[in-house]
Amino acid sequence: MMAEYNETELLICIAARQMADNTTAFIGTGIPMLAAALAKKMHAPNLVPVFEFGGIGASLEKLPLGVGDSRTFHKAVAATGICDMMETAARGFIEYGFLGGAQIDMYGNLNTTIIGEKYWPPKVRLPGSGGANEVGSFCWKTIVIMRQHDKKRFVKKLDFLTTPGYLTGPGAREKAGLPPNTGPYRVVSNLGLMGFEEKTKRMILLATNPGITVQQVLDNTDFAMLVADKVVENEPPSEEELRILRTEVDPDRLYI
Amino acid sequence: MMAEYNETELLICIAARQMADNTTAFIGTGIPMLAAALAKKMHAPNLVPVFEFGGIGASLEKLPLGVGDSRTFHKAVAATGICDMMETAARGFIEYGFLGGAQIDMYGNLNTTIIGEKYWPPKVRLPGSGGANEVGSFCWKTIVIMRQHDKKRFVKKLDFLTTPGYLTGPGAREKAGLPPNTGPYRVVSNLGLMGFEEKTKRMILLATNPGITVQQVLDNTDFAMLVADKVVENEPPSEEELRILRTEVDPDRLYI
Amino acid sequence: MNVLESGVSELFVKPDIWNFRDWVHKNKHQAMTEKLMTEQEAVAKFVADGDSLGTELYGTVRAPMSLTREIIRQGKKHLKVAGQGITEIDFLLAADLVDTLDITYVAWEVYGISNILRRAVESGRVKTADWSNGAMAWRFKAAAMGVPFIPVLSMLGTDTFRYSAAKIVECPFTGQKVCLLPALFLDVGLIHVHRADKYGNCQIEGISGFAHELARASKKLIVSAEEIIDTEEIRKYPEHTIIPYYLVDAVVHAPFGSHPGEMCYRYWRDEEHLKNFLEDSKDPAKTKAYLDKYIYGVKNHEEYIKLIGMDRLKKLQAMIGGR
Amino acid sequence: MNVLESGVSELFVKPDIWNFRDWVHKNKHQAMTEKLMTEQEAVAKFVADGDSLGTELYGTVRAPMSLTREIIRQGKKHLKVAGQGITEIDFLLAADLVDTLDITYVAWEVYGISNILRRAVESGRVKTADWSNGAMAWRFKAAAMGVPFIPVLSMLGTDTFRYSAAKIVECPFTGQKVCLLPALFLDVGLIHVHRADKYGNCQIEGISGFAHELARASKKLIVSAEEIIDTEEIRKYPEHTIIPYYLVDAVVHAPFGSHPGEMCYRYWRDEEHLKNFLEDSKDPAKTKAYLDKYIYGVKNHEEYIKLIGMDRLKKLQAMIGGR
Repeated sequence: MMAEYNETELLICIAARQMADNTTAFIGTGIPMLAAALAKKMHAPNLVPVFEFGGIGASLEKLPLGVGDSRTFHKAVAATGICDMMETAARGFIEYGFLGGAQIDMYGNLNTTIIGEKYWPPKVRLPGSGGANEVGSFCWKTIVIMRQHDKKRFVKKLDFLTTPGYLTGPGAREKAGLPPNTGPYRVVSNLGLMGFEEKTKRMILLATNPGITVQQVLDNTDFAMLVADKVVENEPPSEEELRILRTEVDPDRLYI
Repeated sequence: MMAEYNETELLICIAARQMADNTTAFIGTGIPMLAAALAKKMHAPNLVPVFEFGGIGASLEKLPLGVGDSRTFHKAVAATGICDMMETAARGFIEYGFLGGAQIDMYGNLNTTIIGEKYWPPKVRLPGSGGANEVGSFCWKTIVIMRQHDKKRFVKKLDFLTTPGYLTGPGAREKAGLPPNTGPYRVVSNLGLMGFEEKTKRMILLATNPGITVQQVLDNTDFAMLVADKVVENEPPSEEELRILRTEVDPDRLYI
Repeated sequence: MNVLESGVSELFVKPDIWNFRDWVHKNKHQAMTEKLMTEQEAVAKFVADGDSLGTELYGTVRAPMSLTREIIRQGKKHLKVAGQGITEIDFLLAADLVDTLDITYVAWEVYGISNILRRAVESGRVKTADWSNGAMAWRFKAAAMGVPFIPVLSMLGTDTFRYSAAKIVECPFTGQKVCLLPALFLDVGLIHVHRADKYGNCQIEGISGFAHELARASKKLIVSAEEIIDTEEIRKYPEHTIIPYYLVDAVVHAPFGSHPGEMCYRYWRDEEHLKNFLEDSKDPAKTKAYLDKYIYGVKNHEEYIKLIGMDRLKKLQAMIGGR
Repeated sequence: MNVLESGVSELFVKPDIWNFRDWVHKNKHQAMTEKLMTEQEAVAKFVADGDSLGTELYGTVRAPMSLTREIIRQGKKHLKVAGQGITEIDFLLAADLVDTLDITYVAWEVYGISNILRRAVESGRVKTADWSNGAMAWRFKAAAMGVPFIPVLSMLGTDTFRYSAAKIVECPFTGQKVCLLPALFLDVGLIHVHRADKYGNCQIEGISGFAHELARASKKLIVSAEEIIDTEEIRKYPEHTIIPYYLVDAVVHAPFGSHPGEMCYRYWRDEEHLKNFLEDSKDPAKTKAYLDKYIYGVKNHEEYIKLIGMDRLKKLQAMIGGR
């Protein structure tokens, strides 16, 4: 019998599965925290979470509420500061970076700054880059979480390019001065799992979520999404994943 | 009756007297350490010694043997690192800087790098700048200790300009990009006490040491030393100064 | 220096290191002097209308909230704020004291965007320039180094760069593109710490955020501390002093000074209070009512603490994790 | 970038951040792995002929002397040394293992200049480029930031600049002259600390010199520690970790690892030993005899400690000041 689960739980499980063991990961608020905690208890016990205000290698026994709160460095191996963390990523020590955005385009560029055509005063003012710009610039592989996959969010043109994906395509990051061999790696949405095609650096559908068709993903994407030769279906959360998520990772149901 | 004293003791006392109370001073090895310790016990109890490897406000109860040894931060108010110290000076927080040199010119520029005409391989290789270049660049007032006042050391032209004094004269520091209103303040030698003339920024004899004549100073200086309208004679070490120096500052006679 | 590209936003604070040095030399005490005072005294003495202002760490985490509330109480206006935060920036914006915002991130993390920020910026009342989080910290780092700019390899290729006031140049050593960030020298910095002595020597537990950098980037630095300790304690572990006395102009004893935010190893954040404020912040009238009650309606931090209630605060203490 | 003036010395190590990043990604462990090994293993595995090498702190103070002696024992040669120090640089120069020296200061402080340095450089055996002490630390800081250069306002107007490999440019924000220092990425860094766990998480007491910067500027980092502690200790005070495990390739347990230098709060420097060496160093034959006795003549640090004698070391322990 299949366990019941909600969309957030599915996103967390799929995000968690993207992280290999024995790696470092730059963790943002919310789903990335839960995904990292879940991954540590499943297949990646040696995953090292890194938080932008200085926490390195926290136990994540209790779920943080923010990227600077005391749980981000509880039983950590180091508690430093924001410059040290950003510079650690700049020197190539951080494998994964987790990001979210209000808008994403086919090259994985992200907008979290404004909605509308004018920078100032803007139609809608969003939070701003925060650490996202550094995460997207420096981590080897960025994983983007998009909770709502629709045409307003998977757009042809961003209102504002806050955080670099592959910019305008192959070679563009390097031309802009960003580190070679870095960039978006996966996009996890409520409809499916996307990657980036090697040659064109364009977003490509790799897997659909349970019950979602390829056509549904394409219909909800404003740009021309590439589709892998063989699109698989993501496994739903296993009972083990759900048990750990609900009883160990977020027993107070702060997020799920 | 006048107390007997040696030349080192005299230099220490005269150097100590140059430091005002309630100030910060960047302290180098040797005489500056003794001078700072003596000043703290005489007229400047609130003098704050700063050492280049991170010690701030040490008690100086025991005499350090080096600018990084544990006595430079014993009972200090902070123990940081070299970057923090140099940057503290760069931001204008340090009043006095103490320097020494193998050669000094009339603008107070110093050489501690090589002797001879060729940089490499040099005739004589000296230690190098160490922290002197930053001290001479950033502190508001630098005080130079020259143990041996002669024509080989007070020279017309340095073999190598390691640390900036007034460079080529008025306005030259500013033109080079160094902070305004900084530069050499005093030169303490075994023959006398020199300052720098306001307009020309040239070295000027202010006081002779006990038993030394103005002519002796001029005869032992290779460049044309200016002479103050009224050259005074430095007071010899007082009995109080000598007592503190010998029994409290350096009871093991490491330096004196 | 050959500039390849320049951000188009206004540079709200010029990176003038010579001015900073002269100011420091004329105004700061080089010797250890006693600086204990109340929030009222500190803000009255060291915050002026039109000042550039920065707060550390971050809204809900070790934030100088008692100082922020006092600034609002005294109505210090036309502030140029370095905007990295949540509660403290929301408060200042809600009180309409802010002219410009060097913004990197103002939002409630998992609880979403700031309604107060939206109203302030979308109405055109507050001017913005955008930066990354790293960029803001590095701008303070440049100031802390006493240099006019600092090179970084982020911001490149993005609108975050385009709407900043940074510049891109070619590295003279490698030829690569480098983003230069102007140093951000602040008129006033506010930092809340675990322990300070009366001279301003400070210790912080846990992560240090950007306290090291902001303390050194500020002309005037007001420190609030959970606990005032003896200088002998400071001298015993000098390596734990993150802020030496000479950086500091005022030391304010402010237990629970970060409330409603948390203070690691001391008290957990006041989730209910924060959520209520977040709810209130959706509506301008309710936002005003919140300020009236918790800021204008109390005379000082002591009264604020009474209003919140020690029972509640003790519960928050009990909720915080140990080591 | 419009360069106004360039230092004329050779840049011995190119500031290649992309190369550094790739090297780190291919060779360093991101997870916590055990790294405890002996000096022999660490040096054999992580130091190669021709490497650029830096040591911290400073000859007589918390210096990685047991590691330096092992490098000499294994005869690692053609080293490009970042020269800030005393004993450790003198040893490496005396053993003729150094090709180039980015020198800021090599001397015996109050005891005067280094005879070994004089012989090595005046003979033309060792090439030099000169820098200030701040400049060397900042070059490591630039590397630690992951950028190719860093701006500073010292070095200006001097021959120290002229015989460096730095450059002067005009600040694009203020128009002032600024000295740009190339980042110094090291192949190998050596640091001696008070405490480390088996993964390489390190704590240092007292001043930290340039440990933070050098640790982060090194591709390969060998740490020696007076004491190996449990990781639980590290996790209890994470703010005391100055070097996190991921920077570290080898952890060597080296009690008295800084001898004949001091280790604050542990043991005082061996003044007699240092003075004897300084006397020996005046004469090449005697210098060789010193190396023969104290380095080549012992198999490892354990034997060195035996040669020095525990009685003597205990006396040095008794001489060090407390807190």
